[in-house]
Amino acid sequence: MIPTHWFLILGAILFTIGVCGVLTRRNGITMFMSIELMVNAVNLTFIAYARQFDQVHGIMFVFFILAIAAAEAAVGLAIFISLFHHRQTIDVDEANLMHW
Amino acid sequence: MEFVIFFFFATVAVVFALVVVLHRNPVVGALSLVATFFSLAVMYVLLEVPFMAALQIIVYAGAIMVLFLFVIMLLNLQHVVEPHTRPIQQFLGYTTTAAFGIGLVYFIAKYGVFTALPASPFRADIRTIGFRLFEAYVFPFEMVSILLLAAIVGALVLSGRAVGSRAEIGTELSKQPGSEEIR
Amino acid sequence: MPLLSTLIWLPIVAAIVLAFFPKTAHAAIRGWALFASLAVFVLSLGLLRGWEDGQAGFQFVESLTWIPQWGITYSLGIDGISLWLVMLTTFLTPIIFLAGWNTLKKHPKEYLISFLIMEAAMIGAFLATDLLLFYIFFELMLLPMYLVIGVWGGKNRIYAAVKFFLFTIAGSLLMLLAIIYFAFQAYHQTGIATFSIVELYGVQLLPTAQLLVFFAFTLAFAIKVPLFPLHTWLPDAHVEAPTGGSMILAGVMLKMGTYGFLRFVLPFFPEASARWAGLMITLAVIGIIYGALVAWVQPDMKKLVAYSSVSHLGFCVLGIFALNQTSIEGSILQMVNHGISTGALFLLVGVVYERRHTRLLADYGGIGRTMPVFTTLFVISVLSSVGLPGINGFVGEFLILAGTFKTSPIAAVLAATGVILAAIYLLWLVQKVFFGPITNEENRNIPDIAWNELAAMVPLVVFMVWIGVHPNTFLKKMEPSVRHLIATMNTQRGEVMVAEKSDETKRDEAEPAADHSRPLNSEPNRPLSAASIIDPGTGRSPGGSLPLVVPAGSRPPASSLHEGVAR
Amino acid sequence: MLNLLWLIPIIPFAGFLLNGLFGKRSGKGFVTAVATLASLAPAILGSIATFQYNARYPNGERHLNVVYEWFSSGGIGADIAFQLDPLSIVMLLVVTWVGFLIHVYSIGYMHSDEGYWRYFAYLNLFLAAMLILVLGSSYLFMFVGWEGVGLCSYLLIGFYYRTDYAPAAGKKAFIVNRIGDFGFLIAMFLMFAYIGSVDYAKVSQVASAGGLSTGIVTAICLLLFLGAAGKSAQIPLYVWLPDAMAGPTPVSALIHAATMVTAGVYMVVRSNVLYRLSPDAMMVVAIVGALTALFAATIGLRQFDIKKVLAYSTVSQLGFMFIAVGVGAFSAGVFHLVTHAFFKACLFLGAGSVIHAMSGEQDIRKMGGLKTKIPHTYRTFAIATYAIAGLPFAAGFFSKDELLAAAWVTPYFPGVGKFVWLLGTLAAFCTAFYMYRLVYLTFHGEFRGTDEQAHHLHESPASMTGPLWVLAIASIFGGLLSLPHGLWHGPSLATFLSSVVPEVSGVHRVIPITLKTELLIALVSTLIAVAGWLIARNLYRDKALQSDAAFEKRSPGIARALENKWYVDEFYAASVVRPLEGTANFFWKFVDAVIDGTAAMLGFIVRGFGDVMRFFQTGNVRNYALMLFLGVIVFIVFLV
Amino acid sequence: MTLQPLLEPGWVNAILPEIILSLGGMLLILLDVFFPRAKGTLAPLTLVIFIAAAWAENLFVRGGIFFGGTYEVSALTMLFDLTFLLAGMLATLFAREYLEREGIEDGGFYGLLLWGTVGMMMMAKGLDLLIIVLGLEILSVCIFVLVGFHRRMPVSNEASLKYFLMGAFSTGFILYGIALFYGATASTNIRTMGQWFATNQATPLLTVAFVLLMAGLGFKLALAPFHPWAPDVYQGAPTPVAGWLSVAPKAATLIVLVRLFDAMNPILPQVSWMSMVAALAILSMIIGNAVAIVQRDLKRMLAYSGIAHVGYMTIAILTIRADSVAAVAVYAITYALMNIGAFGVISLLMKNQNDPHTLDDIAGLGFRRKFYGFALAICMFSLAGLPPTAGFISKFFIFKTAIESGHTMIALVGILTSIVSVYYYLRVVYYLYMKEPADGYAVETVGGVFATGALMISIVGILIIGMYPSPLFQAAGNAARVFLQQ
Repeated sequence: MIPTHWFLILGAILFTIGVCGVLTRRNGITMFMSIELMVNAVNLTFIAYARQFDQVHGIMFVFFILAIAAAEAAVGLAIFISLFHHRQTIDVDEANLMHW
Repeated sequence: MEFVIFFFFATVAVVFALVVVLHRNPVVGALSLVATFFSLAVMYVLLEVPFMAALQIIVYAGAIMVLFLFVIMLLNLQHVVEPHTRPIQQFLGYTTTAAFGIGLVYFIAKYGVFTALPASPFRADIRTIGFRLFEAYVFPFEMVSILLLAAIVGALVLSGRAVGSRAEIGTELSKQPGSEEIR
Repeated sequence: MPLLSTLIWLPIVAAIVLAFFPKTAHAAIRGWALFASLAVFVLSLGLLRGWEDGQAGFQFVESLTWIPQWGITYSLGIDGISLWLVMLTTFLTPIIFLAGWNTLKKHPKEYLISFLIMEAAMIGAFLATDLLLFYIFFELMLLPMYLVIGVWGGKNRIYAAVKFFLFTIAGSLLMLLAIIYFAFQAYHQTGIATFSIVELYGVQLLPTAQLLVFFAFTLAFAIKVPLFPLHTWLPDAHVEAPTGGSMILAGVMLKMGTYGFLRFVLPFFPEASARWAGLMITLAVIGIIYGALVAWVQPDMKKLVAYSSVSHLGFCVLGIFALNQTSIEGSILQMVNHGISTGALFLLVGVVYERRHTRLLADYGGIGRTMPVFTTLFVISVLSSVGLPGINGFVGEFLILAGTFKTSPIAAVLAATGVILAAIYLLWLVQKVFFGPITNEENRNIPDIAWNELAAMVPLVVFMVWIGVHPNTFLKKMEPSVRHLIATMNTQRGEVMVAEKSDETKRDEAEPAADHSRPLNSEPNRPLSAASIIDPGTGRSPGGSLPLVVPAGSRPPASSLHEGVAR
Repeated sequence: MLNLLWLIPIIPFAGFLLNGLFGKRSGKGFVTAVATLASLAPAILGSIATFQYNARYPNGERHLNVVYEWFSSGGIGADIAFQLDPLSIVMLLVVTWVGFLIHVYSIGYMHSDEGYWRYFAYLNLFLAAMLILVLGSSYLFMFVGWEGVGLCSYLLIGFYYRTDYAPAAGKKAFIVNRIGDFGFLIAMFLMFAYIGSVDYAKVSQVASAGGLSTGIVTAICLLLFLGAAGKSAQIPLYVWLPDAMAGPTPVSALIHAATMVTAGVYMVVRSNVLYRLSPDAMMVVAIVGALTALFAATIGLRQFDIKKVLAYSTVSQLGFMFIAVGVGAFSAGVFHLVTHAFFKACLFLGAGSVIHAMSGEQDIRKMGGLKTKIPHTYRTFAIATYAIAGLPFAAGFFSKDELLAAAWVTPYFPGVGKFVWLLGTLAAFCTAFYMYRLVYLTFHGEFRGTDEQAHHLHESPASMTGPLWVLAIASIFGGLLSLPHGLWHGPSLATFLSSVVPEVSGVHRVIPITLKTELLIALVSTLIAVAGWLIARNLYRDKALQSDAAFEKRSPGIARALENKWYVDEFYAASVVRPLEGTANFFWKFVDAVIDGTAAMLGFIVRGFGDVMRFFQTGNVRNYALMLFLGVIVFIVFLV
Repeated sequence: MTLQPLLEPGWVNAILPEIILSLGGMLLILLDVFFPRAKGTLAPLTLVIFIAAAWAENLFVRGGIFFGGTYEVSALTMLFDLTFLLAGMLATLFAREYLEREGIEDGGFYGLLLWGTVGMMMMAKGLDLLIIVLGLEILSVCIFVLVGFHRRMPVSNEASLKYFLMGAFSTGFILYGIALFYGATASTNIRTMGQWFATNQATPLLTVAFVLLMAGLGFKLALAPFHPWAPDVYQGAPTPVAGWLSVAPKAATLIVLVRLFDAMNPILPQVSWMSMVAALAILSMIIGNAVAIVQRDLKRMLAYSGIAHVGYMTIAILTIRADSVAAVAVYAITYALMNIGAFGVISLLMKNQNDPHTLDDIAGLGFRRKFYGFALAICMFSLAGLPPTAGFISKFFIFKTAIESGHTMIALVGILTSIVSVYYYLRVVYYLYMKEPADGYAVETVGGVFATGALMISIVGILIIGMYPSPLFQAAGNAARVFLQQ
């Protein structure tokens, strides 16, 4: 039987990697993928805890997180599309009309 | 046995996650993300939640990532090579995340450890989940519908073609503070 | 009819009505505003009719619960300290409207609305007997003034307006914090949440807390007065403000500061006030001399008068912190005097500015030839500002100085030099502007003062003479309240005095006639309760609580310990 | 009448109001009528009051007429109350009658001036204020009149306001007086603080009861004397009086010779009880008086403006009066005050008549030989000169000798008394000299003016010569008011005043003057005066201006110094005015700037901070993410 | 086998407003799809729905806990619901003419507005972090779309991009924080967590969780240093949306924080979590006001001022007491009135087919468009916290509670910074009344009955609350007391 905190550590690592991606990538879609990575890390953490506590609640939480992720994906990608319409790129660093 | 599986797929997950973050081509990124998701599904199996594993595959790998790939193809970005980011951002990103990760792992290893192993078997099968879903969680479940509806409407609204030709207006930006100011 | 509320709300109602006038009907607009302000003045005369002489506490008390959660009430009251300031306000406003009758061209409606609201706010501030209510009026009057300076002012008006507003708001916001803190501490001690001034009079803060709150209040009021190091906003504001603005600013708004000292700082923080009276007196004296000297070298008439205000208000603060009957009565009277004579001066400067569009002394000279009536009025105002006996300025200054001399002779002597300097700079002004040969051709034919300006000036002159010839009319009404104020301070300081005796005696040696150690007023120490400030007429305490009976001996005996140490 | 005392000042005040408000429109006749009546009425009423007073108070108690309480607060205040006692009566009569005469004179003198109505309005106002001053029953109420006359002198000196110098002179007068009033104010504060009242009776009662420490008394006396010095033009505050000659000549006669300037003396006499408690203060008074007398006289030696000469002689004569009150011969001081009022008024009016004749010329170098042209003026002027020079049996002779004698034998500070006497006598010599110099240069020799001046020369109208004669006669017989006690034991000014001030010599004498010493002193000063006269005579009668020129050749330095009044004005300007101006400018230009600077600095710092912070707002979303993440890390580091 | 949905009696009444709003949103969209002509009816209909919801709120909603202890309805939540509804109504009123002018009126807009309100209501009422997160996401999704609603404008799209990326990012943090809390407390139900906090020790891991959670919520609140998205998003978003966005979500997030801190109360003595909140508050007040000074773009300026205002509100919740909660509630309502009003006036400005929003654009407006100028001035005075406006009284309330909780120094910082704020708010008044527009550059305003009505609402509201606040205080106070005692 695998100790729960191994899963937690894995989750932490994935979360960190996701953050790193958000911070270092210019490609909007890649950034969003990194965010999905973070969310999955959260899922893993939740399920690990749920398993530890023998609770279904954590599972349900993940269930809803899936829905949230899906919704965000839909809207987010729509935003990227219209961004692309506007400036033929999804490099978020290009999007700096507004500053200061 | 399961230790082997765990470590193997943990490595896979981390490696492909790194690929997602590091590789310059979004397509590769997307595909390796799928790989990560798969290995996570395996983790769920190890955690005795096969239903979530299935959901992981179906929803994430199946739906969301396909959506990603679809968009990438639609905007045909597969050949676009992403330019380098500014070095400071790069540097700070890596260092801070490294620090954060190490700290996090350290804290979990130090304070997040559960001595007692979980009681098995874990009864989180589809039936249970289904019942809970429609008994205790009925309200949030219904509300998810609103969430998804909003998302759909939003997607429609946002990706709809811009009518009229006022694309140039937005570029008129607010003036920066001029010389003339009251002291 | 609740008289005090009417005084406050009538101008506001008038202003609202005015807002619906067609913007082109100038005559109607002016007429309405003048009518409204006159109505307010007439109503305020009712105060004198219903006045109970010898009554120390608040009269015409009104009280409505307003924010019961915090014990904040809409409670108004008037006593001898605020009476004449209210009268001054209601008296000056119509005069201002009259004076500006013809000269006001740009957006007259908004201008008059601002003034009516300002009048209401100032009356309210003088009448409020609840800290928060006072604060609200205290800040409410800033907005119209900001607009008046900023919209109708001179070239550099924005700078002046913003400076005025920021200086004042900085002080008053800190005071707000202090108010909250004070009320909170009071709540801790008494267990009743209240902002009512009368009930807070009974509260005695711990020395440290008292010190902090004292300084916060003092800062706010000192900026308003303005006291010496914080005065720099005043000249700019005055120079840029339109005539009416300068009049109301100098005439009434500055008095908010001195009034605040009397109404709040002294009775709330008697200990700290007595302890730091030295500092305040020093600043006041510096202000007197500083203002006078700087006024002397001003090339601009309005600036000159503005700096003279710094000097004169210095006298008021001096009188207040000399902490005795005479000086405080004197400084209240001096507030009124300054309102009248400086108001008159600003009015007249405005008159000549309207005709020549310059305020530089250098551009004038010899216009006494061309506008004799104007010159006469100006000289009279100058004399009342110089403090010529027989006109108003003298009595106030004399009482202040004589009173101060009892407690701190050095300060009195130094301040008295201000009287000399006043003669220097004001006569310099008169000589430069009115006498000598006409050097500038444009001064050959300036039309003399117009009917409305004359009509505005005459009442002012009348009051200059009245106050000068029979000041008792005014002094007698404020006397009981002032006595009661001092009695309050002493009763509250009573307990701490024993501890202080030692260093107090040292101070006594320094100043023969001064002794803060003994009560400034030989009233038997009695604990101050809300009951001692009851208005027997209504039988209700201003706080609006249950009917209470006036305890015997709540009326202080008339003899003052300082009447002749040598007796 | 005694209870209508307040009428006496009110009437001229009413005259002032009438003339001030309506005088301009309604013609000269109206103005003249109002003004003359307004000055005659108080004179008559005053005289009536005097008779009634003598009838009712044979022993000279004070009669008090309280009108109402002016103000009072915390034990500080005063009544509007008039009082009548011998001293007030003397002043009252002098002021009203001389005032009346000068009103009459002015009718002629000012008839062609466009400011006629203004002039008379001011003159009436002055009369009112002066009457309040002399009739007031407390220092505070006296102060009203005190400042009132100051105001009037300001207005009247600046009467020709279209010139440059007149308003300046008026301002100077007012401000210098203010400096004196400063002392007066502080003195009153002291009285309030230590006596609790400023009522004359109360003060003298407390003082004579010994309720005051000597230090306080001395302080009060010196401060009062500062006030007196300001009003009566003593060192160091005399500088305004010579400039005050910018006003119309009758004004100089009334205000700056006969009445107002003597107010200081009046006040000191008023407070004689206090003074007598502090010999130091008296000594200061006496010495200052003596120095002023001599100093002014020396300046008078070499002035060429007829009015300036008279002005300095006034200063010097006031010095004499202060010698008198200083050495304790208060009645003598009053006596000299009265006689001086007569002859100095006469002199000024004469000078006015001369100037009138010379159509505005004031420089005696342009005059000469006028005695045939304007005989009345000449005679009266000569008589007055005789009187002021202290030549035998004229008014000045008795008064001056009495006070010099008193100085010689004063018990308060004997040694110094002699010295004071010496100075006084020297001053007397100078007086005789410059007065006769003036007479000779003006009236003798041959005319030195231009031709059309000569053509216009004419005697003044009766309205002017009349008062001249009255005053001339008064200045001859004025001496009889108070003959030395040795010669005359009947009632005299001294005995009349004895209820207010101790007699100099008499039944209960304070100053032991024997007849012998008095005659001796008289002899000395007579010789001195005669000497002065004779020297002046042979210097100026025939070789009019040469002698001045010769003197200038002989010792140019002194000459220039004298012409420039010992450079006192310049000294004041350099030592007081300019430094003050410098400080003022420093305050304005520097201190204010610093204060504003600090405020602005705060604002600037905030802005600067904002400007720095805004550049973290790069518009690059990943930087925002980085900021968020950095925030997280920092907080973790700090909280864990 | 039968399902027994866990539905307490009266649940319909409890969530009636949510139901009304959700269905109303769908109705609007369908209406717009099937009758594209009838765009004019959309806004009025939206208003009707809002009012119906408010009506339902008042009539039918009874306090209680529903859905297995995951959903609490109380007087306080009603108060906040009303705040959201008010904000929504004002936004709708301003949006009407704005959208018509820009030619982008669409049922989707109103629908999303309604659904966003639903999301906020869930945040306000959720007792379980699951509900709260769900509501937060519904809200976020709606905001993503509304911000980007002006499709033709690159700025609008960019704003929505920024908000989306940051939002998703911060959601990640929130979720991870929740996960860690779950790991500690074995529950996501706030009450249960509260019991755990009452009995157990805090671990550093928990602190990390708290920081992550605060970071996420702080992002929603635009607390410094999590604020930088706010100015860009407000500037780019359609102005009425910006107004709504600057108020409603913050209020919702604040009440979530109130719940959390109340639950954490027992454990706070062990840990220094509140010092982080205090630091956030102070930073927000300082940075917000300081940077607002140097802004010339009104929307950006208001964004920064909003950061500062959230800072003020945060002062109050440093210590959870009945008074402080009431203060937050009052401040939220006031802020809704004045800030949406201010944004609304800006949304009326129009210059050759473009909507300008810099200071120079409103030069001299006060005398050209008296009512709009007056309204903006009132809003500015209220934002500056000058009596007799509501801004003053509510700020007074905040500082009062702060001092009574012993946070005098922080209150002092608040006072000093609001001195700074007075400067830039008055600068707006200065441009309104004391400055003439540059020659030929006169901005015209497009506004009709809707906008006017909205402005009337906010002005009257501001003045009434400012002059006679005690009913509101009474309500808020009681609500807070009820809310906290159980």
